[in-house]
Amino acid sequence: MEEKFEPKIAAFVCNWCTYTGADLAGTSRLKQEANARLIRVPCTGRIDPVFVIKAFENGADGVLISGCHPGDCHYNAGNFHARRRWTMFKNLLEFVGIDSTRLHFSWVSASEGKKWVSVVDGVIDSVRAKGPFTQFKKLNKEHEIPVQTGEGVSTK
Amino acid sequence: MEELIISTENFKKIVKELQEKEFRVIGIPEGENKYQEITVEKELSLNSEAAPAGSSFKEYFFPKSEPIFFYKQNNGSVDLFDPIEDKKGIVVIGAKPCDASAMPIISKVFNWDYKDDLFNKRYDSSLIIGMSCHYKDDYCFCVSTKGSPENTKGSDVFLTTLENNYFKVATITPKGEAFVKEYGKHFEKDEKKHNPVERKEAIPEHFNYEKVKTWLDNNFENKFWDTAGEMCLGCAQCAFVCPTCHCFDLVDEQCGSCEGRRAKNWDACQFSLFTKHASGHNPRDNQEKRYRQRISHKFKYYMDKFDDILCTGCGRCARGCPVSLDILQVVEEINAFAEKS
Amino acid sequence: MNELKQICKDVLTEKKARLIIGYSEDKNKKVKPYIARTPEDAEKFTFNHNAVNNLAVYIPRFKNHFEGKIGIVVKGCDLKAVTALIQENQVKRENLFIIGVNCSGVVRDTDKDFSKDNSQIKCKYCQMKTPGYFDAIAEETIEFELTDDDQAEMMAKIEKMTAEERLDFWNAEFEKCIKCYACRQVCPMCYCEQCIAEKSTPKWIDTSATPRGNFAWNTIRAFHMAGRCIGCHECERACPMDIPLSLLTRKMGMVASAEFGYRPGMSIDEPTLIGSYSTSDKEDFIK
Amino acid sequence: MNLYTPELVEIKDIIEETPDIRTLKLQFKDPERMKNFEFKAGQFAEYSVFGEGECTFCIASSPTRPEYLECSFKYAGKVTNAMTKLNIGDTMGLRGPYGNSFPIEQMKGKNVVFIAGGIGLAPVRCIIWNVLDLRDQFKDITIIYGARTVGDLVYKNELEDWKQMSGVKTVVTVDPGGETQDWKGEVGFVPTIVEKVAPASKDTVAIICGPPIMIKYTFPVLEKLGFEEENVITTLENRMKCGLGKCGRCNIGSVYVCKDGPVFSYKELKDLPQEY
Repeated sequence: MEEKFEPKIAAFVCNWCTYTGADLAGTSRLKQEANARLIRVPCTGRIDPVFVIKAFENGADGVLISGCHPGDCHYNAGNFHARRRWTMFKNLLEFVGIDSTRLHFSWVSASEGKKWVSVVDGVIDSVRAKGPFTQFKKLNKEHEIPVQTGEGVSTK
Repeated sequence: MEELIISTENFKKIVKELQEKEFRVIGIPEGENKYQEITVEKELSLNSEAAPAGSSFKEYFFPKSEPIFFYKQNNGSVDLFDPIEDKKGIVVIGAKPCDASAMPIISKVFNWDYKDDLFNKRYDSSLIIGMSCHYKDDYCFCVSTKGSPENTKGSDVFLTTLENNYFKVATITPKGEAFVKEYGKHFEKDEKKHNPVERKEAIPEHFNYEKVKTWLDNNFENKFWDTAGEMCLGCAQCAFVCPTCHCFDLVDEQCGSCEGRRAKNWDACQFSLFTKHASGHNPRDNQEKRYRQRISHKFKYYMDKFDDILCTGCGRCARGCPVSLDILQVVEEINAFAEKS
Repeated sequence: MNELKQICKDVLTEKKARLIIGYSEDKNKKVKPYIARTPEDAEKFTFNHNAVNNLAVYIPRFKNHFEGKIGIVVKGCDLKAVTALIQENQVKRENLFIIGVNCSGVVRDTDKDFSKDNSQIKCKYCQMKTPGYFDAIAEETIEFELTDDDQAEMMAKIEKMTAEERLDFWNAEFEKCIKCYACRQVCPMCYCEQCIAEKSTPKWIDTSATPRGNFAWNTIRAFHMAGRCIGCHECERACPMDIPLSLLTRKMGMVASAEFGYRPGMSIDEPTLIGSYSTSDKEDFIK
Repeated sequence: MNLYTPELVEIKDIIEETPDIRTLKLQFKDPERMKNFEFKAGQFAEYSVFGEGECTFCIASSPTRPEYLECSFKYAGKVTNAMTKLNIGDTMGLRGPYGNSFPIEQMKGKNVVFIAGGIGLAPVRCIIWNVLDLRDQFKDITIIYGARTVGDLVYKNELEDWKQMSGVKTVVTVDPGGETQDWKGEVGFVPTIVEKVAPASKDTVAIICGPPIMIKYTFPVLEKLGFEEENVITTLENRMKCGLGKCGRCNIGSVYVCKDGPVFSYKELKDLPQEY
C-alpha cells in the first residue's frame, strides 16, 4: 500500500489556555491524530513570525497558532497584540505564497478540550489535502548532505 | 603566430562546442548588463562599448555562499561529508579588462602560504577571454590602478575590437594558445586587414597610486578620516560587486537537529560586526574607521603584503552606492593631500 | 536653491543646530547626502529632482541629546519617516530642526534626467508636496506630469497567481539576493543596533545567501515593516540585484490601511500600529 | 577535505576552573595524527562545535607534553556557550596550529618574567610549562598572576605546583575586594604587584597577557623597571575566522594577526596603527 502522507504540523500554543485545553483533551481520552507537535510558549504575544518560518524550514507541512480567547489572556493584552501581528503576517505570507491552508490560527480556552481536538483534526485534514510542502522543502537543497551517487547529486 | 581574427558568429559556434564539452560559458547576453551563464535562449553579445556589468564575475570562482563540509551527528561522534565538486570548467567570454585583471590579484591572497583549494579548483581549470573596452564615464579610473582599457592581465586570450564586429585574437597564456589551437577552425587569417575600432575618449590619469600609498603610510590618525566615510551606511554592496574584494565568513548552519553544513560566505569590512569580539570590544566601532579600513586595504595594505593594488578602477562601487560615496573622489582628495605635502 | 542655503547658513551661525544633514552635489552632478557643521559648509547645500535619498536614515546615528539639536532637510515623504521615528520614540521633536523643502518630484533612475517616465511612483500619490510641519521652508513647487504606476499592475498580477505560483515567483526573485543588506542599511525605519539577522544564539535567519536564508531574510524584513514603512522606495533603489522589494512593503502598507485604517508617519502622537491594539480588531481568519 | 575542514578530536577530560572558565583535554581521534601533531608554544587553533561554529584559542598545553592538547575558554559567545554543553567523550573539531609562537630560542639563557591576568594565564601557561620542562636552559623565573577574585583564579593546583618549585618565584594576587578570609596571597591589581615585585630587567624577557586594561597599565611599569620594548612580548586577541591569512578579518594595518602574530613584541605593537 503506497505509504500514506502523514503531515507534520507545528502547533505554537499558549501555556495558560490552549496547552491546558490540549491537556484536558488528553485526560478525557478524546481520540485525536498525533501529527501536531506542540510547542508551548508563555503567550501568543510571544510568538514571533520568524518561528513560523523556522518551522517550515525544519520540515513542517503546516503551522497552527492557538491561544486564549480575547479577554482571557493571562497577561491581559498578549493575544490582542498577537491578533494584530497575525493579521499583518498572514497577509504577507499569503502574498509570498504560503496560504491559509497551511497556516491556521485559533482561540482554544482551557476548558475547550473538544474544540482543540476538532481544530487540530481540521488543520491536519486541510494540510493532508494540500499534500507535503515540497515546494518549501526545496529551499533546503543547499543545506542537505549530498548523497555521493555515481551520476550526480541526489539528496536524501 | 600569424595574426588571427574571429567574427562574433563564429564565437557563438565555439560557445556551443564548449557547452557540449561540459564547460560553463559565462558572458553578458544580449541587452543585459550582468555576467551570467550563456544558455540557448540567452545569446552571447560581445559589445566593447557596453558599461561594466552591475557586478563582477568573481562569484563563479568565489561564490557568494559555498559549502565547506556537511556534518551528521551519530550518537556522540560526527561524520563529515565533502561537498559535491562542480566538475564543469568555467570559460568567461568578453570579460572587461577591469574584471579580468582582478583575478590574478585575488589569486595572490588565496595562494600565499596556505592554498585555498576551493578557489583554485575553479580558477586553475578556467579560461578567461578578455576584450578591449571602449567605454568611459566619470567613475572609470582603470588607468590609475596600473591598468588600461587594453590591459591583458588576467586574460588567457585577448580580443581587440575590429570593425564590422570582427575581433583580433591575441593569445596571452599557454592555456590561451591551447584553446586557440583546439578551436582553430573558427579563426581566420586577417586578409582584408580590418582596422581596429578607435576609442572615442581616453581615460585620464586621476591619481598617482604611489603618492596615495605614501600618504596612507603615515596618515592613519589624520582627521580626513572623520568625514571621508561619514555618510557611508555600512551596507556591503560596494564589497560584493567589487571584483577584488575577497573577505569571507565561515558560519555553521543546521538543517534539522543533527545535520548541517559549514559555509564560506561573502563578508565585508563595512559591516558593523565584522571585527566585533565575543567580549563586546570592537576595534572598528564606527563607520568612519571601517571606511578607512576599506580605502587603506585597497591602496596600502595589499601593496605592502602582495605588491598589488586591490582595485582595478572599474568604478562599480561608486555607481551602485546608495549614498553615492565615490571612491575615486576620496582617493583624488588623498592624492591632492599627498601632492601638497 | 540659494534660499535653502541661506536658511541653513542662518541656522548654523545662530547655533540653532550643531549640524545639518542635507544634500550636496559632487562634480559628477550626483546629488548625495552631506553634513554641514559650519556656515561655509552650508554653501554646498543643494536641492533638485535628483535628491532621492531619505535623510531620516541618519537621525539615529547623529542624534545626541546632550550636544543639542540636529538639523535635517526633508521632503514631504522624508518627513513621514521622521514622524515615524518620533512616534517610535527614537528621537524627540525638540531635538530636531526640520528644514522642509517644497518638493516637485524626484527621479527614479539617478543617471537620467527627471521626466514623466523617470519619476518615483510615490510622487504619483504625494499629497505632501509641502511637508506637514517644519521649522523653516525653502523652494517652490513646480507642477509636473507623473509616471503611470507600473507597480500597481505588477501587484495585481501577483494577487491573481495561485499560492504555488507566488512562492515560485518570489523564490526566483529572492534567489538573486546577495545579502549585502543595502535594503536594511538604507531604510530609516531599520535602526536596530543588532538586527534579528545578526542574532546568532539561536540562529533565526541564515547569513548565507542560499534560497532558505534569502526567503527568511526578505520575508521577515518585509514583516518588520508592517505598519511602519512610509513608502520611500529607498530599499528597492538601493538593491544592487534589482529585486522588487517595495512590492512587499507596499503590500504591508495596503494591509495596514485596509484592515486597520492606519498610515504610518502621519502624526507625531498617534500610537504605532503594532505597538498598540484595539479590542475590536477584526478576527475573521481565527477559528 | 579542504583547508577549512577541521580534524575530529575527542574530549578526554573537562576541568571546571571557575564558574565561567573551563579547560578541555582533547585528543585526536586518529592516534597517528596525535603522534605527528607538532606545534610551538603560543600558536593557536580553531576549535569547532559542529552546528555552532568555530572559535579561536591558543593551545594551552605545552609542546613538551604531546599526549593531550588542552584549551581553556571563557563562556562569552555562541560557540563557547555550546562548548559548555559538551561532555567527556563528545566530538569536536580542531584546525591548526596557526600563527607564530613565543621566541623561546632568544629566551634561552635569560631570566623570564610571566605576567598574566584572568583567562590571560591560558596562552602564557603553555610557554610556562615549556620553559619549566627545560628548566636548566633558563636563569631565574618569576610568575605574576592576578584575577578579579579568588574564585576566578585559573589552574589553581598548578599555581600551587609552581609555588613549591625551587628557582621559580610565583606571586598570585587578586584585585582589591576579591580576597577571602583565608587568602594568603597578594591583594592588588597586577600592575601594582609587578611594581612591588620589581623583577630585574637586565637580560630578562617579559611575557604578558591579559585584559587590554591590564596590559595598558603594565607596559609603563615595565618601562620604568628598565625593560626594553623588544623584550616585552604579548599575544594579541583579535577576531579571527579562517586563522590562515585569507578571510581579511584580523588585520591591524598591513599585519594579519593570524599570520604575523598572535605573538608580538611591545616594540612591534607600537609601530602598528592603534586599532586593536
